[in-house]
Amino acid sequence: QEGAAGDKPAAEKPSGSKKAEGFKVGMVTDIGGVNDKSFNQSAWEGLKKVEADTGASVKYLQSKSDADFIPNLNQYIKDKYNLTWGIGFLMGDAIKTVATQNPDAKLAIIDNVVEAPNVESVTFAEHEGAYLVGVVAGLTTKTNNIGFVGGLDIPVIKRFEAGFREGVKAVNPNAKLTINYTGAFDKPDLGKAAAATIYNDGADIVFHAAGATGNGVFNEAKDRVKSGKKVWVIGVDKDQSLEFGDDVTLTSMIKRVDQAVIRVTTDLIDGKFQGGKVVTLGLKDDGVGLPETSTKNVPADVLKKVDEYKAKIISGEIKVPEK
Amino acid sequence: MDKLMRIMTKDSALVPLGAILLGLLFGALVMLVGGYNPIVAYAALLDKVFGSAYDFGEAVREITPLILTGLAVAFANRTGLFNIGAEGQFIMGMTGASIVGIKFDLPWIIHMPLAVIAGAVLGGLWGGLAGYLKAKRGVNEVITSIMLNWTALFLANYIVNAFLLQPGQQRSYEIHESASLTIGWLSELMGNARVHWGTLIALAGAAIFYIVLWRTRQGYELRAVGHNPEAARYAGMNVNSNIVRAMFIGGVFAGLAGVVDVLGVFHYQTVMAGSPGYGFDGVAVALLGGNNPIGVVLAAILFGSLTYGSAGMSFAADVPPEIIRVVIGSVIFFIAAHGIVRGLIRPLKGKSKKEGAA
Amino acid sequence: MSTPEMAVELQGITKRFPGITANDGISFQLRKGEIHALLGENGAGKSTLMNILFGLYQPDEGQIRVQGREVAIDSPTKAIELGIGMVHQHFKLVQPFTVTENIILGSEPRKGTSINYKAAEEKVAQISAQYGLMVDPKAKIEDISVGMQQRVEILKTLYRGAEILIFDEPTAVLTPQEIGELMEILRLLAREGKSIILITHKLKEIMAIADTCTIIRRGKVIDSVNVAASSPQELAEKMVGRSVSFRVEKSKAQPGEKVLEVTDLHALDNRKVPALNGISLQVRAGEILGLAGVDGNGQSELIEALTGLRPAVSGEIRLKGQSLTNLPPRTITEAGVSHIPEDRHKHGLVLDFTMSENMVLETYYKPPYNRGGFLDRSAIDRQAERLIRDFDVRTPSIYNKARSLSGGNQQKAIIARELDKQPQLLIAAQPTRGLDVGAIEFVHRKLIEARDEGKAVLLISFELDEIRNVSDRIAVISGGRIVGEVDPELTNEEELGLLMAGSEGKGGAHG
Amino acid sequence: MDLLLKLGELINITLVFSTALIFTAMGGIFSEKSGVVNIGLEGLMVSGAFAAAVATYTAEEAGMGAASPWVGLIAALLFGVIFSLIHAVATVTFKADQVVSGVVINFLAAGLTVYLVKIMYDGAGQTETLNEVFSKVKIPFLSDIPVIGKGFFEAYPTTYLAIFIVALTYYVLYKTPFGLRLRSVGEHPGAADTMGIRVSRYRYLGVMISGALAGLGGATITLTTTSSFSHNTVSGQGFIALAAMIFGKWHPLGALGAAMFFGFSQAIRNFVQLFDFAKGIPMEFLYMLPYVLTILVLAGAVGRAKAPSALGEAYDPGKR
Ligand SMILES: Nc1ncnc2c1ncn2[C@@H]1O[C@H](COP(=O)(O)OP(=O)(O)OP(=O)(O)O)[C@@H](O)[C@H]1O
Ligand SMILES: Nc1ncnc2c1ncn2[C@@H]1O[C@H](COP(=O)(O)OP(=O)(O)OP(=O)(O)O)[C@@H](O)[C@H]1O
Ligand SMILES: [Mg+2]
Ligand SMILES: [Mg+2]
Repeated sequence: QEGAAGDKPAAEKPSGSKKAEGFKVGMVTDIGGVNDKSFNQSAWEGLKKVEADTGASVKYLQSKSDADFIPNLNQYIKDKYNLTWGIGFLMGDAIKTVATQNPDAKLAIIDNVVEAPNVESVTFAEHEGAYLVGVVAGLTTKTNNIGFVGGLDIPVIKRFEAGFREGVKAVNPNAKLTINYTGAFDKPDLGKAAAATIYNDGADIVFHAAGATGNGVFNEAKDRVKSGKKVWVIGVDKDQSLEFGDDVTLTSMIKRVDQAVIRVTTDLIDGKFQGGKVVTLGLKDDGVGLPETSTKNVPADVLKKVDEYKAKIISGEIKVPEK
Repeated sequence: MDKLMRIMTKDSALVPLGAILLGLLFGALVMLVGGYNPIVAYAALLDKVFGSAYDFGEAVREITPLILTGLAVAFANRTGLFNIGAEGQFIMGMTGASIVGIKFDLPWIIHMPLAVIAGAVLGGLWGGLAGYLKAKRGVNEVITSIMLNWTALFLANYIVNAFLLQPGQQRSYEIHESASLTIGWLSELMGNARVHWGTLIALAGAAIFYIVLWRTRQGYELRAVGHNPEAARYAGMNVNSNIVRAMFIGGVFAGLAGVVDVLGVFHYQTVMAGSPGYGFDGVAVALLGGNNPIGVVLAAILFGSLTYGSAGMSFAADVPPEIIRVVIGSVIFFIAAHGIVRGLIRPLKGKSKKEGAA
Repeated sequence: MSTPEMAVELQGITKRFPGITANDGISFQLRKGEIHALLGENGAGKSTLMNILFGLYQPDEGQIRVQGREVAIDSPTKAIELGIGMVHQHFKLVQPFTVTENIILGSEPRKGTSINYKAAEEKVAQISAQYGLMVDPKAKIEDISVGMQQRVEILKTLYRGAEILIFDEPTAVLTPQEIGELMEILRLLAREGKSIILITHKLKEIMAIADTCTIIRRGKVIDSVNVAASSPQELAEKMVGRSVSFRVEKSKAQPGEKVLEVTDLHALDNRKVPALNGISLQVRAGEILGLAGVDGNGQSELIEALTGLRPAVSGEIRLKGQSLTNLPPRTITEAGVSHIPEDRHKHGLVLDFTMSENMVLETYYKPPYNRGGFLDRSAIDRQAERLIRDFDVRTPSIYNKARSLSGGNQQKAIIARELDKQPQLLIAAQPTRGLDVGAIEFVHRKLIEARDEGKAVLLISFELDEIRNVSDRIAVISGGRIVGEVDPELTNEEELGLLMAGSEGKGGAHG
Repeated sequence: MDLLLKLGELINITLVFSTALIFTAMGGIFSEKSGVVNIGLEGLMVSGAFAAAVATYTAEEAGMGAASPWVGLIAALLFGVIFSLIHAVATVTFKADQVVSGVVINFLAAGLTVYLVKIMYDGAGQTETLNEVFSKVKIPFLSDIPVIGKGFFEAYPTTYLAIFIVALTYYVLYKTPFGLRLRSVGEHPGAADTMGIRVSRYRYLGVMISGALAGLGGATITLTTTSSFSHNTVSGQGFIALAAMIFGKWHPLGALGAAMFFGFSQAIRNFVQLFDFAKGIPMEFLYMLPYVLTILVLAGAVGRAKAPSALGEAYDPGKR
């Protein structure tokens, strides 16, 4: 299912053309770096693809603190970059400030909505995707006990939690769901401890939406699998089975940040930048969803159910709450 | 004033200069090992700091809280205490300023000072708490400060979440304009750099540091307690209350750093995932500045410029900005182990003029 | 040159410190089996010389021969290998360690990789029996008396098989009884063939025990004499270079009203053990009460209780009828008590303050020095200049740190500050500790002047000569009690010594 | 019964959190018992965590399989020692202020490791994720004991190693000549010197052992919890270990207890979230718990900690 959405913007163009030579695209991440194995990495991979496909030059700056956001963004503005990305919810205020101060500059942000004529905002309907992995979890659990590990308690992550909760409830109303917020996106040790506690409590599936903190969830699961217990993790943002292996990754709630970055950036190159607009990518845009590798661990009948629910959500028959 | 000069030149200025030079050289060496061109990198760093009015203003913004946290650590050091808690005091300072800045709506002539004072006092109390636990319960201030740093982080997050949160955001509402420390006209002149009155507060802080410690009765007591608590007791001073006061004043400085960050830079307070780090950097600044106010200001300028400039290095020369920590670390190393620097300076000096280095 | 019967020969030893030549071409010979005294004023260079022999300092010039062989002693390790042991002026003991641990440190008997404590304790017991140095091998240093600690120091050297023993002012901290016992031990050691160097300021001890006495003045050897053929007067004259009188000039006291009255005072020491067990004493205006006693019998606690630095458990302290019991130090100071503390570095001065700042340590908060919370620097400096001039404190300027002054000048500065407060009561604790003869005379004169101005003076000292020469009355403290009062004119050393050892003394000497 | 079961699990997680702290606190003891303040424990842990990640990954790539984390452990130990030498040279040889030097260690470690990671892994801010890390080992039979078994006998090899190190630390410090000498140097270097003990040598050793153990502490985090190294892998645990050492009054058993206490209060924070009543407690208060608990315990605990007498002082034979 991802493949279909995945190729659209990039594949239609003759790849390798240098039509965007001299075009400069920059991105600023918050404190997590570009290889966090999930969110930021996905964004950066998107930009790298744009570079490979169009010859545009791309660059990123990692912030050392909140105070760095604005100067980092301004660095690109000053260097006359054609487009500057702010990656992540936390960059919202900085993008807003810089956009207002530099009305001629073009900016874009992921995961947050910035109201400014020169900013394109991209958000995802995480709750829709999370609903589907909730369905998977609800149908797969043997112990009727499921966990969720969140990073920061922020709206984006709340959407993950809400969708997941509803998905589980839809197919398995009796399942116990433990919610744990670690308070950080970059602390695998906290993720590990949270997962350990939840697994100890009898859960056999944990869904994480915690960036690098989630790596700890995988580590804990691996530990248990090695010692012969069958537990699963549901990954986030990317197909995390590729990083952490099929023996622990049940499936992932993919968030096509890379596609969003590619789409908006190529639009700009093509002169179709939609400043002031908010693009929300949901199930129907294939902005969120399950990876194809899911077939390895998720039984076909469960995947069938997933497809059913997917159709219902797209059709509007089911409305997934955001909170 | 001559007194001030004596404090300044107590250790010949050559040692810090030599240490800075050696630190930069060591950084260059590490860059060479990593396959980078240090000359290009340092040029990019300088360009980032002095290249435009905007960047200069932002560098000043980076320097300002470092002056204050440096003073916070130095002040405690002068009184025989190790204030590793500037981090938490900083956060409490932010919180105090945020509460008053957001929850009150007053004419600026009252509002702004009130917000500043609220943050300063909250930072002071946070420091004073560590002092109190040391004085009254004999708990080592280093442990309590470390624990209070974490406590402050989560307490501040709680306060923001529970009372100040802008719905849908990961931060508080913005403070009222009347509490802002931003210098609008100057900021405009400097390409919207976030310059603010807090820099003046920091410099005034350095002056007050000097006056309090060396010109007042209170400072006399604090220093006496710092150098020799037994003699202070003999002289009729209340050692315990001076410990609390010293930590309180240190906390006020660190709190002010947090205040200016909120009122001058962000105008809101985020729910923080981790500590901002100004407090820990303050330890380095204080040590680099020899615990004296002018030294602290100079050290903060060095430290802040290097830190701010490092982004330019990584932008223009692709050098990982972490290299700057290595540079700063080695500068401090050479200042601490001044024997090495002296050993290197002596032959150079011997040539120009004969002078017995003590 | 070298003869086999020489244990140590020093030849032309010179040691310079910044600004001073501590040892200036010193030559010195220690025969095997002799007790050789080293005599000289404060700062003459005795400790320096011995520290060189023990490898702690390196000489700038000169040679050392031990048992006839020329050696370079670059560390205490080397000295110990050569059979040299040293009992230092300030004990070098690790307080929280046991006696055994202190003795075996550095050459521990082993069993596998562990220390063989059993063997160690047996060996310690055996050596202490052999030399009559009874100690409890398992006791912690911090729990035993000073006399005991000294035995541990001696045992340390014997344990390492030292043949040459150096004692740097070993008797300064002992009771007369303990001194007697130490003398016996030294004699025994000499009979066993050990060669001993003894540094002491007490001529009587030299006369009693030493075979030879080498006199050092300002880093140079003045003479080396056969003690049996000499006299205390001769030794003293050689030491200071002029004839000395051993007595202080003073008129008869004119005691007035009662100034200090202490009744049944009880207090605890730092370990919460009773240190004062009902002290009662009185000091009148115009008299000096000397408090004699061995270190550790409650003197420090008494001084601290009197000055508000230590709480009294019970009892009463009155100054001219006004109760001072358990009042804060500042109130007591303001009531008219001045205090020359026994440890000038710990209490008397802030070493990193300038002399000027130190001169107002107890008055900085009052006008004219404090004006509305701000210090008036020029007023402070004027005061400092005045005191330093009047009391002849030698310092390059009032802006020098107290640390840079010599001990005698630091002491003079403290005395100046304390007397300038015009107290009703002056508590002078060990006021001449570590001072040279000239400075001691000066301090004694100042104490007597204060008395003659009608002040009450309480003098606490371990030096019996000082107590006897300066006091108008002598009270003896032992085991936290006043065990007797004597007239300095009528008493003698034996009587004082017996009182000081007191039936309830700490019993250090008797193990 | 159910609660008892949970207790076992709580202990189990406590040990996971405590292990790194135990190693590092033991390291701190060696350094500070020799008279050298070591506020650089944080940096030493960082260097160990880094070395472990790099070495394990390299070993993994070289096909060393399950032996890889052990290679990482040894590398961490060595790297910790090398880093600690900076502290030793500065404080012992050049008599630099010990706190300042510790801060230097923290700066250098934080900067250098991430810098090296970026150079070695194409600009990545973290090392590759390790596959070969430690997994929990059940001790046969013992792990079958109810509660206790789950609590204590199903742990990472590093945890067992840490407990062994505590015993070893106790033995070395209090039973061997080396320990006696090391402690004497921290209590009274002048006395030690006159007994023929090379003060500098023992202080160097004390600091180097602290480097080795803090290195192991850092490695523990990499090899049991994070499986990779990045700038915040250690994030303050060195300071917590320092606190544990002081809290434990510089005694190995005391520090063990304090480290376990910190681990426990970390574990309890997750544990509480399992219960319904916790839903009413703001999350931040749970996060705060470990630290507030520590302060309360410290403030309530009687008796002040007594540091080694000569702690923080450079030894100068000419000075008394
Ligand atoms: N480490 C040092 N640094 C500088 N000067 C020193 C040092 N040790 C001793 N001196 C100086 O050397 C001189 C000799 O000191 P020394 O300690 O040998 O005297 P002493 O004869 O033992 O005196 P006392 O009778 O007081 O013990 C003194 O004037 C002192 O100032
Ligand atoms: N390191 C030093 N630097 C400078 N002067 C010193 C040093 N050590 C000792 N002195 C000086 O040397 C003199 C004699 O030294 P010594 O160590 O014998 O002390 P002291 O004053 O005799 O005290 P005590 O006899 O109680 O030990 C003192 O005046 C002291 O100030
Ligand atoms: Mg001497
Ligand atoms: Mg002396």
